[in-house]
Amino acid sequence: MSLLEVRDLHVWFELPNGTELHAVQGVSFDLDHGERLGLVGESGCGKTTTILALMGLFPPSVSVAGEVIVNGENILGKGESLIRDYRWKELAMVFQGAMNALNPLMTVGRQIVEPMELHGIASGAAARKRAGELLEMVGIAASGADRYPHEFSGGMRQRASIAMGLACQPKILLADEPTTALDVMVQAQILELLVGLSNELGLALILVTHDLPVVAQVCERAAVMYAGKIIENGTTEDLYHRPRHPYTRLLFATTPDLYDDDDVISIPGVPPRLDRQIVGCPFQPRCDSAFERCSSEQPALKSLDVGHSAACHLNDVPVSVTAKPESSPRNGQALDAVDGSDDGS
Amino acid sequence: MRSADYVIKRLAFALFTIFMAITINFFLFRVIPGSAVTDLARVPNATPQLRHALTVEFGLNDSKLHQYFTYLWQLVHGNMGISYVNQQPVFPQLLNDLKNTIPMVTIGTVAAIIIGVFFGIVSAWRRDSAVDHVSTSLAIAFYSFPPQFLGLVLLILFAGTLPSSGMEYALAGVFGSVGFWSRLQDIGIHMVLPATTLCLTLYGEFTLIMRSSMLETLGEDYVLTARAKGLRNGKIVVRHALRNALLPIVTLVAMSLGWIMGGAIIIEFIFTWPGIGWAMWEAVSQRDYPMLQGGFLILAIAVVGCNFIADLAYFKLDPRVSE
Amino acid sequence: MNVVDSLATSLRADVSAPLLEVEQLKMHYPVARGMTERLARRPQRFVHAVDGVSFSVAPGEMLALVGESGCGKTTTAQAVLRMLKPTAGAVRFEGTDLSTLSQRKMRPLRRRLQMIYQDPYESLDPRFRVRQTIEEPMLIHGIGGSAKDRRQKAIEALERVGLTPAELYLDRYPHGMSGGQRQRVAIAASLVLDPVLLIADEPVSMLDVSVRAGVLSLLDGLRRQRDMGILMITHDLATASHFADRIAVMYLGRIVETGPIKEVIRNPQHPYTKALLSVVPQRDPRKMVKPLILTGEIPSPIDLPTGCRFRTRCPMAEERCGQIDPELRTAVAAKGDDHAVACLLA
Amino acid sequence: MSMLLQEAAVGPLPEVSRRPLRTVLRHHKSGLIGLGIILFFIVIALAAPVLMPYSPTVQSCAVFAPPSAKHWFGCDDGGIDLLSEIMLGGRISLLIGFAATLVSMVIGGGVGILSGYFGRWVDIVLMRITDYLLVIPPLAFALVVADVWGPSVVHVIIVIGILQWAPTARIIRAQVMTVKERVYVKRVRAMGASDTRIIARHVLPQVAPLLVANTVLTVAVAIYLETTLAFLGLEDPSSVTWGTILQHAFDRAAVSAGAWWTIVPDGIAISLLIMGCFLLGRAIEDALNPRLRVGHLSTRRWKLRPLVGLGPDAI
Repeated sequence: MSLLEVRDLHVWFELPNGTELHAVQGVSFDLDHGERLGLVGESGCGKTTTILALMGLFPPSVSVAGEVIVNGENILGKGESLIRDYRWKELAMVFQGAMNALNPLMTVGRQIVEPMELHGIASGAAARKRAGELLEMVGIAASGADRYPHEFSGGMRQRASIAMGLACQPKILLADEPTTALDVMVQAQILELLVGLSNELGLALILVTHDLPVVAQVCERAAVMYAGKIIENGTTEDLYHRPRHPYTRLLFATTPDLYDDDDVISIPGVPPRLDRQIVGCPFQPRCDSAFERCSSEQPALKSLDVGHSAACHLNDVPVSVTAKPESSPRNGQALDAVDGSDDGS
Repeated sequence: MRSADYVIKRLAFALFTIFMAITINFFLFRVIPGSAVTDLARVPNATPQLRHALTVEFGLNDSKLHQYFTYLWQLVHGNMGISYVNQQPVFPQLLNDLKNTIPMVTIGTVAAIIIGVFFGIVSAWRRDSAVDHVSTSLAIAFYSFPPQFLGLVLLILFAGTLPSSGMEYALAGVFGSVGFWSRLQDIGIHMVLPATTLCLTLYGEFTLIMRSSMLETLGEDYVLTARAKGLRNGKIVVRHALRNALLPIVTLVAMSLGWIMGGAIIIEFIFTWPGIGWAMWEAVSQRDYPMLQGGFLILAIAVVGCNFIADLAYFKLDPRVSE
Repeated sequence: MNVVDSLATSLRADVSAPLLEVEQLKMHYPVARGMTERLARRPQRFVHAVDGVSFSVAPGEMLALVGESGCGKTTTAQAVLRMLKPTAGAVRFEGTDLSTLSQRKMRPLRRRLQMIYQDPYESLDPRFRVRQTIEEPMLIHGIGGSAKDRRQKAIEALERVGLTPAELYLDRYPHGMSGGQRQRVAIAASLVLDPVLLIADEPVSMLDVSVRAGVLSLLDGLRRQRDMGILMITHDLATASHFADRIAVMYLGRIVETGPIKEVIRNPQHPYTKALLSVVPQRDPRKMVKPLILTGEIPSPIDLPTGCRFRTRCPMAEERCGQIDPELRTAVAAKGDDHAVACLLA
Repeated sequence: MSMLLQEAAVGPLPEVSRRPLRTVLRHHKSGLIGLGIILFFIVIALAAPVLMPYSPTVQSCAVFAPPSAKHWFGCDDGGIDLLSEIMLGGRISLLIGFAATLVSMVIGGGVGILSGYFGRWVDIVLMRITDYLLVIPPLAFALVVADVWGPSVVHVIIVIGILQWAPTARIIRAQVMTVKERVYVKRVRAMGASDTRIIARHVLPQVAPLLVANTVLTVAVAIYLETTLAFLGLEDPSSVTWGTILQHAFDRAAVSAGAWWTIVPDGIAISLLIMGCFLLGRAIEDALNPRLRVGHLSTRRWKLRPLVGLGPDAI
């Protein structure tokens, strides 16, 4: 049995105008002990909502369906009151903007001690001692516990956030764009820290990011999300060398590589709006390999190899059309007009 | 280091403001054409002897600049002149009045803050519920009532049940001395209506500000972090949101002190409370300019002093201030 | 056309002169002292934001200015644009030294010197229609002729940046547009002034990955077609390596290594460049390089380390690095004269 | 503000509307109510000479006659119809309120823009003055000035106008300072636009809605100050305003006579107008500052929805 099983998760946001936005549309995945999973996609694809859903962290105007199974129990099943006991104890989180994620009026130490006392891990002097140890584990002197968040640099705040995440020895750490606002060197420091902690403590990690190369270097497995759905799920190696969905292949081709002179391309158009019904494959209008079936029938996520699944009709066609990224069909120049002319609404 | 800077800065500002108040006071009364002190003909109660005494003491025949420095010099020595009405020095009279004003205003304001903050939190927490709607509507209504209206309504409502004027039962002390506790009780009963009026006119604004400040705080990411940690709503509000949300209230109270004092003037006027507001109104109606001038100055100093205290409180509450 | 303008044009005729020449540029800010510090007679301290930077950009060339935040790259751009007055050094644009020019004399030159900002959600006035945004620069400089001519120019500019058909965009407000489209509008608004130098400050870092390449290729195409110089500020070495001709790596207010981009990336000489390159994540999970992660944080630009300013984080630092402040010179292992490095050990 | 939740929910925040007033009235019911109240009083004040049922100067009923079918709001100590008096009194109260607000908006808006845009010594000088005005007790100051100058409508307008610009200047200054730092302003400056152009085309339109909101809120304060000064006897005693009506009632023993109708309708008129201004002003502010829309905490919980009929093909 996996450590974490997500089964057919749906999230709807109620919009002010009375309609609904179907932000997460039936997401399922598993996570094993000590495994590092990347959740990748463009902004608005539902990746942040998905991991907030794992902890039940919704604003009031949300409805949710599906199961999030931790230790064999569906923690979503009984709503806020049950899920509260799991928070930070089983799953902890590192947020995107570390500045805003820490209370400006509380010392860093107190914020680390707080969940320990709440969940009965440690209290008083023992908890404070452990907070100091955790800070040292992430590379901050224990005396940093007495300081306020605004006295820390961005990188140190993110380290403190990670220390706070480890306070209750969770089995799973969710990291939402943990390095987005940081410099390359600090980003490397934080990623190294996360990988090191995951190896040492056997911590399972879900890394949410739009940065494919980061996932390729940090995670063994990744799920690519598009328009609220996982469209491909597999090892990072499979995703790069044997992509089975055109979006994955194109997404890799949009990021330049230091030592690879391949043309970088842009994907024309914009993702579909999630407050409307989508007919056919949601990626079809932007896809370079779409055919008739794609505009009428929505492809389901199908298992193709061991640990590799994708949602694309091309995989039903005998000859595999999905190729390596070097045969990118259009160069950037030609795409300008297409990207530009799409009006996004 | 930095904190010393902050305190020095605020103190300098307070002193500068008091200096400005003194200066404006001087100009208002002596330099503007037709202004009061130099034009004693407008003053009904100024006897020739008084006129002469003032002329000597404040050098009213000297140049304006000289007068200004004489005025400053006299102020330093606690001399604000002599009342035209009762020929007594102004300063001790005003201090005595201030002594009566402070308890009434403090009780009314503190009660308003406590009630306002409480309903503000409840409103924000139960946002869009019936409780929120009732509390917000009441707050807007009370915010809109001018104190004179509210005071008069209370006067009519409680005519006969609660004393409507003065600070003590008129005959208290006439038939032998009164014990401390019974005197306190007497003053307390007299204070009910004025303090309640002040409290009711103030609490609405505190509620509204607290509500929006709380709502804003509840939208911060650290509240989401607190939720992710597994904290219950009550604890999130008390531990994480409250202190952050209270910061604007400190500023607000400091900023509205001037208004609170203004409200106090009217309330003292309505309920004949023998405080500084009442004294100022009396001075206005009797053209007792030294009294008016002194009253304004003392009010200004009191407000500036309270502002300085609020600055220090803010500094205590927010570790980021000294940055 | 006034004197300065014509002077600039005449100087431009000299083909050998680079478009932009920055020489020993310094930007130092006084650190605000508190009252107590002033009373205690603490010496006035300075932030050495930019501390002796020299580089040049030729027509049609793209120079990437690379470094972490706080290294002074944005301050350098601000000084080149003359939004800040340099403490010392010269900024020669088409031969005119901008660093001593008054804001008034600077104004006509601003036509030829345009900037593209990082955040297209912030850089367009939300109240302006696309047409107004593009016509505004012409109104500022009193060019573009009649309203009809301006409209025609706006249409041409939109088409040049790939927003076709332009009529679809003219009357729209930025809020209905995607990040990529907004950035294109900002570029179009710069192009109507026919600039010869474009400063692009992280032009794609706020955009979705899927449209980044489009905007970058647009800039790349513009400089090739119109012989425009581009100074691109970025922290993304991979992007720089794809689009720029030359690179200048900055650390704590100094350029530590500069040269042709491929040369610097394949054959880095400065330990800082090496470290920066090693932490760029690669797409291929099989190509795991052991990242050379520098520990600690960048020292404060107020109290600079003695000697080489990188030595506090340098894995190779020796004793003499604390004494000698290395000059930028041709690297020993370099494959050409134009590959310079500021390191005693290279 | 929480970036996280914004993004999770509906993508980037909607931009502030270009027609705030229209948006306000469409989305904030309270703003519409506020505008209604203000318009109601303006119409009554303008049409008072036609609408007044009795003369406000000639006795038309018994002294302290209670409200009746003929005299809806009863009569005062001089036997004058109170409804007529209140209608007439609104004219001067509104005139003073709006005129004083105009004075304070011009000063406050100007000071705020200059101070915020140019900074440096302009800012230091202007802000010291502003700070001073913020700290001194306004009513006490008004008392002193009105007394020294003598009672007159124009004096009251000037006093209130001068007292009320400081908060506006502060708010506008803060807003201008953020607008000045906005990238699109920096961008046009780098393009060579002049300060005048930047202020006129980019800064002013951006702060205008806030200035409007502030104006509306200041009207409330001005009306409050006017009625208070009149109540304290610092206005021309012969003029009829909402403040003097209350003052007469208080002076002439209406309270001990139990003549509540001399106080309540007039007081409610003052309160309603202040409330109307407050509602409209606050609605505009809310529309400008949509931060209050998401909260991480609420008693309304997220809902669980059954997955019936939602197969893998569901939308």
